[in-house]
Amino acid sequence: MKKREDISIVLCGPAGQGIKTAENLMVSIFRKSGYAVFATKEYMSRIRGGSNSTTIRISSRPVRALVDRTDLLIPLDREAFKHVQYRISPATKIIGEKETLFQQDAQWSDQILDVPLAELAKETGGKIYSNIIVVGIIAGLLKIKKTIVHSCVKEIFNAKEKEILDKNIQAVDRGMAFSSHLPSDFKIEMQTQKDNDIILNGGEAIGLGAVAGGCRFIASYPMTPSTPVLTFLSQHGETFDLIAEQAEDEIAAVNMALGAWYAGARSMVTTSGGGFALMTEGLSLAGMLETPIVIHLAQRPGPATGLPTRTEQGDLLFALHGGHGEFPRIIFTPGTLEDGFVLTQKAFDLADRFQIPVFILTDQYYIDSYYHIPKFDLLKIKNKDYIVKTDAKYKRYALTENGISPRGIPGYGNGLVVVDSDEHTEEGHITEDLDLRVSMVNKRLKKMDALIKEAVLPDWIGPKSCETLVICWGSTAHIVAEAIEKLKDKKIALLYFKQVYPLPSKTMNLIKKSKKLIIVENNATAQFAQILKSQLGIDIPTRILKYSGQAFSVEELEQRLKKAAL
Amino acid sequence: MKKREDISIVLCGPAGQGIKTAENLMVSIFRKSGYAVFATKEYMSRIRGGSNSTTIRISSRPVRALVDRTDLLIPLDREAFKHVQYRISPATKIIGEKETLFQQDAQWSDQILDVPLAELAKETGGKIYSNIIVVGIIAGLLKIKKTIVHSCVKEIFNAKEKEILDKNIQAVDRGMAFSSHLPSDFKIEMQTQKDNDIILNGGEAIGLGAVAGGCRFIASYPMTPSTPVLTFLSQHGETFDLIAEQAEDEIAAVNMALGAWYAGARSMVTTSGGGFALMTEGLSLAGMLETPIVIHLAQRPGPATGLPTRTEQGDLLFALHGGHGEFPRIIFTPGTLEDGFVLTQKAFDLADRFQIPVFILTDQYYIDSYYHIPKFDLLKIKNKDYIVKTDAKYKRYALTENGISPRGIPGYGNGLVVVDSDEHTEEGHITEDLDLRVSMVNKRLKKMDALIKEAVLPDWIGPKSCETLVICWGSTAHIVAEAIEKLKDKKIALLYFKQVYPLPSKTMNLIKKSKKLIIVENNATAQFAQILKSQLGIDIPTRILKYSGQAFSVEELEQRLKKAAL
Amino acid sequence: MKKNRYDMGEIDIAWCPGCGNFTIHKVLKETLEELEIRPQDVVICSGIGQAAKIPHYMKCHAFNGLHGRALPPATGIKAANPELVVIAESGDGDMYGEGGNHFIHTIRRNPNITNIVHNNMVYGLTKGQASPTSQHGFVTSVQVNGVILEPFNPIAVAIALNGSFVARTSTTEPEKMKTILKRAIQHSGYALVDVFHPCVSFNKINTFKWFKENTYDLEETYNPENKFEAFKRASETEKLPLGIFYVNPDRIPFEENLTVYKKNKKPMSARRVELNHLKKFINQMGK
Amino acid sequence: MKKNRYDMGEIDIAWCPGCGNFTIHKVLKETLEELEIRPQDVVICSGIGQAAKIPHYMKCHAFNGLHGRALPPATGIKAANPELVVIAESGDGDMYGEGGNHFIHTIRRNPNITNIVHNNMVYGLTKGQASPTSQHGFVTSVQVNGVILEPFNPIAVAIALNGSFVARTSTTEPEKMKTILKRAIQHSGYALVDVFHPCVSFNKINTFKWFKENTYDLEETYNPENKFEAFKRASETEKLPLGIFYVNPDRIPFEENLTVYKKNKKPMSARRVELNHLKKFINQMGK
Ligand SMILES: Cc1ncc(C[n+]2csc(CCOP(=O)(O)OP(=O)(O)O)c2C)c(N)n1
Ligand SMILES: Cc1ncc(C[n+]2csc(CCOP(=O)(O)OP(=O)(O)O)c2C)c(N)n1
Ligand code: SF4
Ligand code: SF4
Ligand SMILES: [Mg+2]
Ligand SMILES: [Mg+2]
Repeated sequence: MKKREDISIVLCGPAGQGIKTAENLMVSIFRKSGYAVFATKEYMSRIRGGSNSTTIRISSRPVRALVDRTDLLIPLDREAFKHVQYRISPATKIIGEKETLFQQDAQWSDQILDVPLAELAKETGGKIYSNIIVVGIIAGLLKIKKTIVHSCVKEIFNAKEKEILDKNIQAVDRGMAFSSHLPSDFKIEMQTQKDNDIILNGGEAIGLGAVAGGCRFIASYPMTPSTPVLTFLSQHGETFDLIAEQAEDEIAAVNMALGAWYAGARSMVTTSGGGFALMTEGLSLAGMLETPIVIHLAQRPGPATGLPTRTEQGDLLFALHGGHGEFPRIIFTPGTLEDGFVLTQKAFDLADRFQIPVFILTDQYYIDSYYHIPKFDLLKIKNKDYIVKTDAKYKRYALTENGISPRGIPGYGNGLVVVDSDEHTEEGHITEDLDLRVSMVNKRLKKMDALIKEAVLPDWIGPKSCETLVICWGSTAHIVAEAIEKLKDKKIALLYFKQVYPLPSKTMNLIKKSKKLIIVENNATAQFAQILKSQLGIDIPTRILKYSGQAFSVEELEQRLKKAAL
Repeated sequence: MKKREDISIVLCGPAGQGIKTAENLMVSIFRKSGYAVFATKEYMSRIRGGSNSTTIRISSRPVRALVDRTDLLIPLDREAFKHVQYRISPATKIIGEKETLFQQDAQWSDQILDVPLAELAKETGGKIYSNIIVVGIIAGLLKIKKTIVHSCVKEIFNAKEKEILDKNIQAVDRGMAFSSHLPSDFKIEMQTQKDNDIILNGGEAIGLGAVAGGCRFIASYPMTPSTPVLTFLSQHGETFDLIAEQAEDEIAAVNMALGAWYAGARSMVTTSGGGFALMTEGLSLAGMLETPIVIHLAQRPGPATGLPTRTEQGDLLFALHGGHGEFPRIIFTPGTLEDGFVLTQKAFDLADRFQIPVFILTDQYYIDSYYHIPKFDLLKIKNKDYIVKTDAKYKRYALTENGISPRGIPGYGNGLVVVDSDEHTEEGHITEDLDLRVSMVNKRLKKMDALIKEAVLPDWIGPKSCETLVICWGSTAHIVAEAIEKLKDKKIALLYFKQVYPLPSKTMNLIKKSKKLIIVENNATAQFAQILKSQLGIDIPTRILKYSGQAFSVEELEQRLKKAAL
Repeated sequence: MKKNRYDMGEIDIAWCPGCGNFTIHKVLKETLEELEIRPQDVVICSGIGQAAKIPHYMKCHAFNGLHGRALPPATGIKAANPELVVIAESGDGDMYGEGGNHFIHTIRRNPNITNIVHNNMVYGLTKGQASPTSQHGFVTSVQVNGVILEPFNPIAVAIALNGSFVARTSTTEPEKMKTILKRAIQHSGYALVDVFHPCVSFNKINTFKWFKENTYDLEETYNPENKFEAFKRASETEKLPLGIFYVNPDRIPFEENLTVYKKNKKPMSARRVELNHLKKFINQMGK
Repeated sequence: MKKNRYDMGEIDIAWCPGCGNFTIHKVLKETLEELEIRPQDVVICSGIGQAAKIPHYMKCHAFNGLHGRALPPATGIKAANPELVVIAESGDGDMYGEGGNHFIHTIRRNPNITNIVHNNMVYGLTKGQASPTSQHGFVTSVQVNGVILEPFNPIAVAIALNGSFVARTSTTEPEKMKTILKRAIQHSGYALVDVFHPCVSFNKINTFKWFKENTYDLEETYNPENKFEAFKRASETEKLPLGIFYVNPDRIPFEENLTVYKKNKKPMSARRVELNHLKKFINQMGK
């Protein structure tokens, strides 16, 4: 078999059967071997059973998007097989126990590589080793060095008892040994390349960005898929000098975070759908107090509980219009891990500078996908201190030209810092002076001018000029980019928005050059298209939408773009 | 003095000094005398002190909008005088104790009618009678029959001790007697006309509409200016066979109401800004459960606590996009009392028929303004029963052509009624079948087609064809209408939207005929203009906005329209 | 085994093998069947969590609402139709954490519902963070140095609020659980049943064995009408008593206090708008 | 009178003449002054309501947030800067109604703050609806046939939750109030001070006279470290005791439990991001 550029491996089985461990192990083996790696998972809202799957792509050059194409499929049970069946093509090789998994599926029989998994596992010490044996088989197929495999197994199981580690080494060896018996067309060879990258997922990118942004306090309430950011910061709170507090509910979380910002500690909350709904009163409070806040909102399919562990871009307009009354905000929508890091850091900076709420809007696909990227360039990070030392005459809401009143904090200077959710005087005290009301509204809304100036431009990817411009935002970025690349059509370009509100003033110029516009969104009502229309009057009737709870795949998008671009 | 068509009386003083009583008494005296009456108030967020004012217009023909013009001004203290000073024109007559109230204001001295109010009150029995004496003076000026005045005083004070009633009769008599000494140019004569109308305010119009719509349950948490609807339904709960429950918070309120609807009792909540924010998770739940709900959202200036007792139209986009995920809704924005009644009744009907949330969006100005209107025509009301009797095969979410699944309730029929906030099967059980997910999203959103068809058309007021079309929604309707009428310009018409979402499909046709469009909104960011742009692509650069916490006045609008129409 | 009308037959249950939820599920179905309550008369309201999935595994009416919000719809349902048997059921995080405000105020309101709380001292569905009832020092992915908040004592709080029926049971003794559930459902007014159960996936401290060893039954002679004694027993932490701690004989159920039901027992759900009342009212306004 | 640094001078106070809020306001200012705490070191967090306007009438830092949400920002502030004296102050509706969930969980969390609740047994600012502490039968524009919910007993609940300091006082005895406020502010950990006060505009039942007649002081010999005795006294309804009901000697304040403050006392608000820690971490990820 000839060398391949890009292989996609799908591992599928019930929750609680070690898929996650196998995924971690494979990713670390592939990385150590010098492959470029991308991994993403889709899973059910349950702890054990059901059918979850992980897709791992390995390649000689960076891969960062979900594909349907499945080169190697490893279903751990019959349910799992049915679950991912739709991804099988004639080129897919399937590894598993023919008898138990596939007997009725004569259709695929010549693609199946029969592995007596149960027996191999039994020999090792029980069913729980199946996942590691599978990893061994794959490592064997890819001709990965045993030393690498062993060192990765050690890394993962080292903390456990020696016996457990030994068993897992045995398991992986057994798998590798077995793969040597395999018919040769299952063998795969691919170029590897050494790099100095780090591998991480979306949750970690946001978490690290928060650290870089000087986050000192996070208060949140667990909610899938937003929890990883809370977990990450909890786990490294000591290292990074921050407090992570699980609040009694989301209302407490957002109000605690506002208290912390008020007192001088940069803070954030991380939440999803319903949790964010509960925070909207606090969001409005931030608007009125002009106390900064950073909100990480990881979207999942709604309404209500919806599909808690799946993905969607359904809360954009809610993030934009959430909270009663009128006040400015910023919404970042990172689509790459680099952007997740950079924009989260920037969110803290802008929140502090403009004293407004800043959103990082992600989704389950973004949070749970990982790949490797060059180490973040920390030299580029500037953390300015916007807090002023107060004196006895200090006025928290001093009326200024640009709407920004210098922000003091209690305990730094001799002044008093009074913030108020009522309409207030410059000193922060409750007022019913209606002329002052008008000045205060103007002051708050005035910031919009600067926010528009500061807005992050969308990335233009592809030919400088094009006939068809595809527009996307957030987590779909890599998928759309790869799909367009595959189309190999010089007349199609991509505009990926990483800030959706406010829109940079150049947006119109960028968009109006193209004859045809196509929008791609992971929702049912084309919410960003609605924003483009209400903000810029741009109409995009050609919409590629998906709202099944899954991310787009590259192939699917390729097809749909081809059709749409006609 | 010649007969006048329309008189505006402004009574102003600290909270807790009987302005409300004086207002009630005057309104009932004027009504009994056959005048057309309009009254509205603006007040501070405190129980005693400060400066509140009531504007009462009386006329020979219906008046229904706030004017700045002040024909008679009665300030109860110096603060009050300063508070409304901006409304004084050379034609304004001011009644009060010259020495204590106005000494420094030589400017107005020849407009002031000096009344020894303190002395008169003291003679009657104390300061607390000042308000009633004032009513007597005004009644005298208007030459109202003593029998009418007495019968109204009796109506209001009858429940109290006989002594109190007598004192108040004395007070009003003293006022009337005093007014006979007044220089004649303060006397006013106006035509009266008998009618069979009822007089009520916005809160009562919504409350009565709810009763007409079959409301059986209201759960709410007090919040100005939405509370009057709760109070009204509490007070008449026994008469109208309904339960009014004060919940521990707004989250409980909306979830209780959903429970009641689920079990077969039509229900509503009434709330404002921050309370609504807390309900948005429940709103999304309604969207997913397809359990109907009627939400009365009475707007007030935000963000956060803002100006709790004042008015604004600042929550439109929040009502439209509140709640995570995607689901249909209707937003009614009554601007007249008739519409408040009719649309609230309709809200219950449509909520039940389409199994969706329906909003009644009002504001403080709407809720607290009253005038008289012909008795509601109850014959027009059709309350259809949409509930089906279930059998053993009943499926709550049966997939149907139009997206509406027949709604059963527990205890009526043999079927089981299962509703679920997760994505669900037709039976209502939790599912992760992603094809079914797509069908369920489609089913929910499918209802939009019918909602658009059913949408209530805006009222076109003025010439059939026009050059300038003024667009407004909600509580500003009467004010804009009167201002335009005053302009006496045959080329200006008004389009008043009482349903702002979804927009009826004819909207575009109605709007595109005019050369120039002007939008009038009681907010800072022209939220309805944003909807018109995002829904229909219509751009309205000419915006008349007000966000001081006050309603527009007819005169102010007249000026601003004149300028804008140029 | 006798046929149980609440059985769903062959369905996929999303709980982990060995989880205490199965025991509660089984006992609840038996309880309802033995009380001869028709599935058509039962509504289970739940929130979100592993425990809160229970209505999907039983053949009766269900309102599976939002996380933390099982009690308000239960109250609304009972008000709309007092003839229904209403059970509000969820996990400890749902009921005492997110839903804590409804917990305390529903006890005050006292609708005639049964509130079953699956208390595994952990957030199961979201993978093992501390819940309000997690014990001091319990280590999780968020509470990395162990829980520092005081554990929530639902029994003591319910007693402090003059709760009308306050009980705790455990999956370690299914038969006693059944007796308590029966009493709770038959009780007129709000009845709290806190049920200890092990979470085999995320709580390695409070296991079946732990519950066995750290609980004991209130003695037969125990008198549940003595509030102070109840509070004392509820405050024990050495070993945790199981049983009916407190029954308040003075509380009247919410629905019975409602004016609309004072003279007329017909459920609100069966009443329709009477436009003639409205007409009369409007005519009076116009007089 | 001695000059008080917390005085605002001539300002317009929005409370009704005769309202108990004035007494609490006066006593609180004196308390802080007598404790020799600088206004620059005090933050008052409040919610929304008549009581919650108090920070506008005092010269110190203030965070006047949302209705029901005084405690969470107070916790956030204290965590960000433990050197500040943080007071969370609001009305009974705010703290026990809308904010009930924060009330119970803040007691569990135990930040070193003082929680003063102006308890007038009514919603003042919204014009007289029942609050959680309104008594049975209290008639209002919404509770037209009188309150039917069981009154909320904050003292008993706080004790049931092992609150670290639980007290009640009344505007009928300002000097004793001051003593209690001093103890509460000096107490290390969460301290609840429920303060009875008459609302002259909307509560015609629980007047100054009523509070005088229906309260009494806990005796001098009363021992506030006995939880069961405290609960008993808290449960009294005939006459309502005033004083410090319960002090729990075992609770450690929230901030002291936080890892970041274990070795380093510098407030979070004064610490800045150390990019070299981040760099090291990232380098480790890449190994
Ligand atoms: C508003 C909101 N916040 C958070 C969540 C996420 N969530 C779902 S279940 C759960 C906790 C479950 O714990 P518990 O109630 O104890 O139930 P268990 O799974 O342990 O049975 C959380 C936090 C949610 N669904 N909604
Ligand atoms: C979310 C929300 N709901 C409701 C309100 C309206 N509201 C303001 S103050 C108040 C009650 C005040 O009662 P209490 O806390 O007892 O204070 P008091 O006025 O009696 O001092 C209410 C319901 C609000 N501001 N925000
Ligand atoms: S996670 Fe825990 S509580 Fe949930 S089903 Fe599994 S064992 Fe039971
Ligand atoms: S309404 Fe009541 S609590 Fe509020 S200031 Fe007036 S008297 Fe005091
Ligand atoms: Mg739990
Ligand atoms: Mg109060």
